[in-house]
Amino acid sequence: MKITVLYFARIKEVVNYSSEIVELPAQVETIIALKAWLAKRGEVWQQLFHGSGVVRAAINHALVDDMATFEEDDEVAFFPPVTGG
Amino acid sequence: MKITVLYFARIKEVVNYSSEIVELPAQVETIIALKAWLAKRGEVWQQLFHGSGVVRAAINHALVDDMATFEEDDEVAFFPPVTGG
Amino acid sequence: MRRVLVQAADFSYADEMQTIQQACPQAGAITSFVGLVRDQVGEARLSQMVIEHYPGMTEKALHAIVEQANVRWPLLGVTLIHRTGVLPANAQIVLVMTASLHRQAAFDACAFIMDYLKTEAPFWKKEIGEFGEHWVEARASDETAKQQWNQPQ
Amino acid sequence: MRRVLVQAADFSYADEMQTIQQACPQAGAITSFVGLVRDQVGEARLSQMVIEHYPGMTEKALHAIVEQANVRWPLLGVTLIHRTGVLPANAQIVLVMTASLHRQAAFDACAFIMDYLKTEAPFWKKEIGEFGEHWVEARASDETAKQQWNQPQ
Repeated sequence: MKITVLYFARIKEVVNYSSEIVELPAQVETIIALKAWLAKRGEVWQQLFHGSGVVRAAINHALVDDMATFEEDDEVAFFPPVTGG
Repeated sequence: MKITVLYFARIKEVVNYSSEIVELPAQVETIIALKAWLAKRGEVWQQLFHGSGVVRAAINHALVDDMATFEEDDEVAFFPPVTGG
Repeated sequence: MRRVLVQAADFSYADEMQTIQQACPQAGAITSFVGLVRDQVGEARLSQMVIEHYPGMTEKALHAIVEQANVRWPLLGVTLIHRTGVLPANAQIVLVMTASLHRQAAFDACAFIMDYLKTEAPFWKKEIGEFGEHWVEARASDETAKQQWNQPQ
Repeated sequence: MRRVLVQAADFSYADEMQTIQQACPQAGAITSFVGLVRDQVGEARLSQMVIEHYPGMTEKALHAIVEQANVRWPLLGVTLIHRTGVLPANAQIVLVMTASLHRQAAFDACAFIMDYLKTEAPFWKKEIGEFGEHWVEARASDETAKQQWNQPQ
């Protein structure tokens, strides 16, 4: 399935992407599976998703946890804990 | 002893005084004794100090309770519970 | 910075905000409270509010409340202005501004100052309107609100 | 009245106060919070703060927080403005104003909105100054502050 992935703040700087469209294998349909799939891209991605830092996720603008599922054409975002206000 | 007595808000309207200088007998040196002494002035004063309404007191600008004592030339004030803000 | 005023004149929210911001360049948080004359009492229209106070004691009480807030919280600045006299409906009555590094101290100190002002500062309000005129009754909930600051946190 | 804005431009405290007062003539209490860029980080001088956000999600998150506050408290009006982009030291970042009949609801709703904004709205701050530049770390105390709203009162 095809989804859009967005990256924000420190994570955007680390991976050097602000957004990309990815074509996923059939079994990758949860946030945790997507993290594992992206982590295989290399050391930087591995560190990001399996290191000690917290990575928050949203699907279509709603905060979700690791077990949340997405669908074709959804917008998934990864970002650090928020620090506004 | 001689003291100044002030009245505020509803109490000022009830007794029709805003301030007065009173000469007190020797044993009248606490708020509760002063209330009893003033209550003897008549029905309105009796109602005010021995009725159901709460009368707060201050000596020289500090909130005090019934047992507080004052001295010559002190300023004693009587008023309803405050309602500012 | 401590700014405590009792005055008949209206205050400018914008001016007071600028004053406290300039006096406290390290502030990360400013909490404010404005108390207003409501335009209705129940269903009846209010035309005026008269605020009486006890000159001399009022200033002392307000300074003492601000002092207590400064002891309890790490405040960079406090502004406290209370108006007196005859005010029309929708007029501003009271302004509290508290500046601190972080928001928790600013919020708590601002609420604390209002709770103490409501129960310890010698102001009395009279409402005048379609219903005639009457002195505002003290609310038991104000005393309760103050008491909560004395409980173990 | 609900006014929720995400914008690069500064906001006028005075204009916002006038807007909410005029929209809520029955209000007896307006609580406000202003978050500011501090001019120091520890001992080092800060020159700029960059605020990044997630357009689209940000607006939804802020509206959802204001909606929750309206469900919890009898609010007459809420204003919530958050700036984004590059801000200098001492600049205003965020404004919350809550109007209600009485002060308790206005105070609680204002603090609630800030606690939820700090943990649920997709903003990220980067500090730039004598120390170089770094992303601000989320504070555990902000999560704790939010959790307290879920405890039985």
